[in-house]
Amino acid sequence: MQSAVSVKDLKIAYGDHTVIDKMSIDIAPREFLVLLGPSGCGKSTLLNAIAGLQDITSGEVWISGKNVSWEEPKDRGIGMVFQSYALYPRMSVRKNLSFGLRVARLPKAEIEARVARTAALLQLDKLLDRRPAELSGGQRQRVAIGRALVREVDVFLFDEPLSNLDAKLRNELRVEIKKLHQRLGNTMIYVTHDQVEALTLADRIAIMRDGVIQQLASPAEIYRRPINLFVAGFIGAPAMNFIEGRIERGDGAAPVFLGNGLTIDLSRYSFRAVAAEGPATLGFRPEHLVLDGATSGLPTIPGRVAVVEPMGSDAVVWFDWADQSLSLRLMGDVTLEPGDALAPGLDIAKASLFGADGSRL
Amino acid sequence: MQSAVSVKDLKIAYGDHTVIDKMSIDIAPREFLVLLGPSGCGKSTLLNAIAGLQDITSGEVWISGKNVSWEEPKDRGIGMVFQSYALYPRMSVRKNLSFGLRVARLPKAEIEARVARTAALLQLDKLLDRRPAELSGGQRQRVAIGRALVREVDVFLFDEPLSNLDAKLRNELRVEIKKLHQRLGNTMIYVTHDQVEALTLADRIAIMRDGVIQQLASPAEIYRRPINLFVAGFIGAPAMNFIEGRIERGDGAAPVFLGNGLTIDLSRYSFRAVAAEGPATLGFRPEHLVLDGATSGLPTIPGRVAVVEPMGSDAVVWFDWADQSLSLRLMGDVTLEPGDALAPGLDIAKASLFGADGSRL
Amino acid sequence: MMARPHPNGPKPAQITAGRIGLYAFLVIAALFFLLPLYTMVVTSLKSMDEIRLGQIFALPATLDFSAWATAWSGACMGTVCVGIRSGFWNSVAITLPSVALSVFIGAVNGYALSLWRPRGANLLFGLLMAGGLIPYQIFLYPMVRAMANINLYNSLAGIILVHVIFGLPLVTLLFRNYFVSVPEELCKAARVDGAGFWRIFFEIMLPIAVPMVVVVSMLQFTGIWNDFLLGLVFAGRDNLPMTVQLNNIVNTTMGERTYNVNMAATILTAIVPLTIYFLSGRWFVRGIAAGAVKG
Amino acid sequence: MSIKRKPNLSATIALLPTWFVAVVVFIGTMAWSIRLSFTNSTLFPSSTYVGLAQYSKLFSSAKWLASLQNVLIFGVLYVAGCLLLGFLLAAALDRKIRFESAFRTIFLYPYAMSFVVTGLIWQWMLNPTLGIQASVRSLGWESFVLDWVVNRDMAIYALVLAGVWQGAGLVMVIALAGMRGIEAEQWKAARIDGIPVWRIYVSIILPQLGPALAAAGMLLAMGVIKTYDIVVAMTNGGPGNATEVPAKFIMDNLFGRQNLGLATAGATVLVLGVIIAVAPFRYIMHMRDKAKGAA
Amino acid sequence: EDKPTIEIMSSWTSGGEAAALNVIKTEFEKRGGVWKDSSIAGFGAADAAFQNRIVAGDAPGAKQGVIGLAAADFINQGLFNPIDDVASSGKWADALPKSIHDLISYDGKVYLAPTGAHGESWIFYSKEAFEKAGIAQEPKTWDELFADLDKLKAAGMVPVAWGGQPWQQTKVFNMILLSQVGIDGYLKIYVDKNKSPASVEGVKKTLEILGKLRGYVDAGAAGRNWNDATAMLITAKAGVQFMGDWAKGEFTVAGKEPGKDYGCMIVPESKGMVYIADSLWFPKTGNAETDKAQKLLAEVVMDPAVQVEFALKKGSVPMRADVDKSKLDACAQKGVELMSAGAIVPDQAIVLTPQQVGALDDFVDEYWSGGSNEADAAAENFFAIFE
Ligand SMILES: Nc1ncnc2c1ncn2[C@@H]1O[C@H](COP(=O)(O)OP(=O)(O)OP(=O)(O)O)[C@@H](O)[C@H]1O
Ligand SMILES: Nc1ncnc2c1ncn2[C@@H]1O[C@H](COP(=O)(O)OP(=O)(O)OP(=O)(O)O)[C@@H](O)[C@H]1O
Ligand SMILES: [Mg+2]
Ligand SMILES: [Mg+2]
Repeated sequence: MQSAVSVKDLKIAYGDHTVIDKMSIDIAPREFLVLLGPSGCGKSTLLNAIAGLQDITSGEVWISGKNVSWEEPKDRGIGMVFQSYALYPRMSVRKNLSFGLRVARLPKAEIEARVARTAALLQLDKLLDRRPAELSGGQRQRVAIGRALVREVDVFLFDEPLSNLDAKLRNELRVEIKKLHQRLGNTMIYVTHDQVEALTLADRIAIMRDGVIQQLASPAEIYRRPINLFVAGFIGAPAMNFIEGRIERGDGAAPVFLGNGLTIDLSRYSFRAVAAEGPATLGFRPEHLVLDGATSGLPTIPGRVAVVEPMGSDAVVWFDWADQSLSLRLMGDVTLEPGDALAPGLDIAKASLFGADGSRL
Repeated sequence: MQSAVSVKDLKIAYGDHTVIDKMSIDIAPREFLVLLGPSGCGKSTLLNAIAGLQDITSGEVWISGKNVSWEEPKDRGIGMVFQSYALYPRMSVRKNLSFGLRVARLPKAEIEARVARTAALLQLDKLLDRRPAELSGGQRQRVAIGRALVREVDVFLFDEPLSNLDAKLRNELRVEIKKLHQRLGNTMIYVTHDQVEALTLADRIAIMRDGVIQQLASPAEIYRRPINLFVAGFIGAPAMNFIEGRIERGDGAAPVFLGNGLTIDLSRYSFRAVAAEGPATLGFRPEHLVLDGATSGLPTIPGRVAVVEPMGSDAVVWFDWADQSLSLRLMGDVTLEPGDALAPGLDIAKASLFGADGSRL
Repeated sequence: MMARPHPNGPKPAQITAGRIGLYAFLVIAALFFLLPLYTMVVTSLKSMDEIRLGQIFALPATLDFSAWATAWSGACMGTVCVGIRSGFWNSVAITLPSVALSVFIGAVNGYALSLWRPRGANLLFGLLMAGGLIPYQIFLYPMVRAMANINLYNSLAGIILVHVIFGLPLVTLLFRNYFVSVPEELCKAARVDGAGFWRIFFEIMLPIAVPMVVVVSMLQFTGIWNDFLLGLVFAGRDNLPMTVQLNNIVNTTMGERTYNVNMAATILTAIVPLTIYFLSGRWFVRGIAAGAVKG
Repeated sequence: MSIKRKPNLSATIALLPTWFVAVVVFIGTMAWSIRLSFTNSTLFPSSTYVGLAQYSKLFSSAKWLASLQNVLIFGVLYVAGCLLLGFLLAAALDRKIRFESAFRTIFLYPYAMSFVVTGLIWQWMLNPTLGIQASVRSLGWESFVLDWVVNRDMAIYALVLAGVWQGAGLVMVIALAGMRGIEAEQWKAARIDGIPVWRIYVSIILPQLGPALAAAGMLLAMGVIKTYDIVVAMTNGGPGNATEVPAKFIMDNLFGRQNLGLATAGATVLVLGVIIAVAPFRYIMHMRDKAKGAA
Repeated sequence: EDKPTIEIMSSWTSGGEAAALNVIKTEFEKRGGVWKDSSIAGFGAADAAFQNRIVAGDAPGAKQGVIGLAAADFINQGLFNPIDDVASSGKWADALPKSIHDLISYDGKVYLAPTGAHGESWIFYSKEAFEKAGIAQEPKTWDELFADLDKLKAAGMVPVAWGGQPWQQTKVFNMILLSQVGIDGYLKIYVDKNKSPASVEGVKKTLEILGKLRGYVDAGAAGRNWNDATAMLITAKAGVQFMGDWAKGEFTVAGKEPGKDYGCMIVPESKGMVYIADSLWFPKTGNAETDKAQKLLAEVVMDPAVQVEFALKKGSVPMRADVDKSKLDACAQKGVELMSAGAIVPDQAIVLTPQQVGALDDFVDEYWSGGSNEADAAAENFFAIFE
């Protein structure tokens, strides 16, 4: 099948500082791709290059089967939503939505129909005559989305559209965007550095670091089987716990992980290749620890509670073990207090192991 | 015991627009009180009044057993951290930290010792000679906290200290603040509109709306037994599900809740008073729904999946039921797809019921 | 255009008509702005005979710097023929303290009005703005009397005071607009730290207002340096600024007009503010960008 | 019981000198002027009250009426012209231009020139027998006419031209700073929407520069009512009354014509005019500040 | 030191003026005085500075100003020192024409020291231009003049080098007026402010002539300085200029000689000459030293040698009737003749208050630049300036 968007051998450099190097991705029609990565890793740069807002150093950008590397942004069949909304401040919502169409000299009736449709879809009907300054953050963001939608194109680009909103609004709009995608079925490329957004929205997530894609896979895959230490640490809140140690195997016996006095049998861990001896990092998520480790028959990590963070439906317990602070997620009510001893058990089948070079074993 | 901070009959008005009306709170020494509420509800105003940065219209402010209503901020024994950091832009971190001490003409040695201690505590040692502009957001916030700490006072006031940071940093610094409080044992008053912060940090939360405290209680109490609809809706992510309906009781029989075709037996619900017939709202949190309602013997709410939001450790499923969108939280992997039918069961013992006036029944 | 090659990498640059038009506009505008300066310079280098021929834009046939020498040190004012040289230092002596003082007071005003808002702040600001709009010819007469009463008439201190007074509205306006955009929390933080009004001003606000100080200083400098009327009326015989002498050279009603000397004298008088703009225009622009002038 | 903390003493004290200036100098002299405008004062203040006689004389003076009309025309065109040209120049410079800083300096330098110099040089350039007209004619275009300073109908526009030459650079700097402050994402959004560049400047950027341009307009307007030097230097009010302005009228009557009563009457009318013109503006500013505070 | 020291405030800043002032200065210093110069170009600026110093109670020791009502207010307010003793010991009453002596006296006391007079009824013409236009003789009547102007025009020159500033225009008005109403008529109008039908008729005829002149000036006339106008004669671009005798200085600087390169004539049909007289004013300074210096200065100014020397430098006519006129040029000699014959009338600045002078300027300027030919109506309005 033809890709909706594809980037071939893309390289972008400012002077001799290469921001994106030899990148190639294919994005399928109707796919929701999230670009996730730390600040400065080149997410916006990539998105801008796709939109035609950024000069590329070499490589090609294809949209809907057409090489658009040299096209003007308006001719690429894309709509874009920006982090700062970038609404035209002195125009009413209606004008914001219709400005591009009026400049393109669409028939009046067509413009009105499109604006009405978009406004209805995004529940902006009642706001059409307000100015951006008279809108709340969430409303502004909806208008920004509307301005992209009204163009009725196949590909939408979102550059951290929610990061200026407060937590509550962010959660609400996230769901709305997801519904929108299900309804419209357009291709969407969505940049964020918020991993909750990435996990909840994406069909596939591309995790970037320094202009290079680390892992491109489904959210579940990325969460469960991170390809390397960077991805593992980047995804998950609270972050994955890491313990440094070594993998050793007796003669022919199952490999074990030794770290800081801890010995963990790795026979239930599914290695990607045959496990070699050597330094390794064991990573496991807070929910992979079971509070009553003793009864579970799992290897235990004894420690002392440092901080308890109740979050309503669940709670995160931070405990100290061997100079490290590890986290453990509990459902429901927690009776632990700072200072209490605990020895949670670790489910090694769900954990991840990384070799000396940081990649998954 | 003497209160660390207490506010008596406080009223603050701009002209004839009353922002805070007849407010009284007592905050115990070592307590971590979080003021939570939507934007514009008067949180900052209250904090500023306690700090002496805001003229009060009537009432009194007591700190450590002293009526400080007329004292200058510096004489109130408080330290304050601002949302925008408010670091002195032209001073190095060291000077930022020591400014207040120099103003107070403390001996040089003492100043140095305090700065060193604070810098060590907040891991600012290596940043001491930088200017604020040369720091990252998180570092700036740490300096702002340091500037309050270095005053070595009993009461700290935080005005949304984390809201300008990104999600990851916010999570990290939140834990640090919690640890700090545990270590220092000062009284802290912390303003936020992020409920995760409120839930995780607070000993008690005061939920404000339009200058009036709605509920002042422990995070667990507020999460589990919200006093009214506003509190119930404000706390929790995703928000509590609400169903409008009526309470009816047959003759002498146990009361039931009727809403949109749903009939729920309320005999396991612990009413605050005797349940009266009349309109009511049923509220329940996403985690109070059990996916396999049929087998659980609970009343079921049949619907169709609209959106699935996987979040790694858990997932939120949004499903449509009778024109409404309800949410349901699931642990671990979810195999549901949009469009699937489901009929989760509701654990009424954990739910909340609100009367016509919005207050808890 | 050639057959389109396979697009790859950056779009090839093209020179468009719009771009050419843009440069044409800029060049024409630059000519419009430069023409007067060019004329002045060229004229100052011509001899009077050549000027009488009336080709003001023509380059001088021979470079004749004598007009400059005359203007600087030889031109007569009445029976004294010392050029405008003597006024130069008077102008410096008047301008520097006036600028320093008015910028300082303006900064304090702007800071107090916007960040402390004492009682009547709005009224005061309104009065100042009204004062700023009133032509100061109106103030001359009573001011002269008042200055005489406090024994400052015809003195350096007197003219400086007058400049400071008449500079206040503009300077205060600019600083107030700037400080309004400074986060209030900065002031609050400093108050919690125990700093008072002045301490906050000197240690925190003044340092961040440096770009503004540059802008206001430049505006005030040109304004005061270029002033003629106030200097004439208040400075006194021993402190007359350069502009009064320029007027004496340029504005003679009876007698020959030596345009070359006039132009040389004019340029000489303007040269200090011009130099400042040419050298520190960058800072001026930066200061404006930092928020010197906004609504 | 009302608990108001004592207002900050230092802030009040710091503003005392300014209060003094505002009340004693600005209001005091105004009161003095208003009083004299009801007397028959000539060279010196007299205390013979003549009621509104000076005012009726004032408003039967063709010169005064012309001066009011002129200052209005000049003010509107000068401010509008500076804003327009300044905006255009800024927009041009905003387009990633080579030699930007050189252009910027060229456009800004006239602001360092005094109005006197500006007036002199432009009166020379626009003089038909000396300036541009003569030069163009000597090139062979015999029918070329550019005689604004001596043409009764055009003289006021000559003033405007000179004023715009002097002041447009300031607006350019302010507008450019504003344009640079517009977030890059708006440009991107507009490019995706396919908005032509000129349209972006007109429909998106211009409206956003409103406050900055208003502030620039305010700065220029402060100079308008005071307009004196440039008129004296350029046309001395002529031809006829074509460029007579109130400040000059007042100045002439104050000194040359020894007519204090008439001068102060004119001043009073002018101040009243200023207040009437400025009050709505101040009110809007005030309301906006209020709205800002509430937001 | 106890040398009599004095600060002189003047607006004489141009070459000739300054040289003339220097004559007084040199003699004053020779007689032991100390001279402090405060020259400010431009009447307006100098007047403003002077008045402000009076207001501030910091008057200069002397101020150059015209003889006339401008000084009256100061004297009435008691702000000036009389120099009666100098005048009587120097027998000024004998040396000066009576009209002048009257003008410098107030309430029987002499206050002003006259430096020199300027004739203001002059037409200067370029001989070269006249030749080119084929004009052989000086015109005797206005009609002849206009005929000559037509010739100049036809020859492609600017007929009248017009100085388009109000004060210059008013001077032209006055010289025409004198030619139309005669000496008595002129005095009736300006001194007696008499609005008789004859006066109105005279003004009307004056305005008609003035209006006619509009057709003979060039485009650049408005706002033109008189010396720029003179330059037009020097380069023979223009034919004639109406101006006071100070214009001679311009010709001299350009190396032109009277009678050879340019000519001077009293305006056609004029029986006399309008004059303006300069003087020194002596404000009270409360300083005895300065009072002494003022007296010394008054003596110096009226010294016959100084008077002549001054007149030569300034291009004016000496005030004293009893001086050696041989050194004066041809034009000045004509002026002195008229003066001694008493065929002179004062400039408006001498007989009108500054307010009225301003109103007259406005009136003439309004008529001139308004382009109106309604001489009848305008003549009616003329007398409003005396109100
Ligand atoms: N105009 C520029 N000149 C030089 N380097 C630039 C420029 N714009 C961006 N960069 C660099 O390119 C890199 C990628 O920037 P980009 O904006 O794409 O990051 P990002 O992933 O979007 O970050 P964020 O999450 O903070 O938005 C950064 O290192 C940045 O410093
Ligand atoms: N200077 C002022 N003049 C008038 N009203 C004001 C002023 N400052 C604040 N208010 C009003 O007081 C109310 C409370 O403001 P406050 O800043 O305390 O809210 P907040 O709860 O801190 O909000 P946020 O979460 O946005 O910081 C708001 O309605 C605001 O409009
Ligand atoms: Mg980005
Ligand atoms: Mg707040």
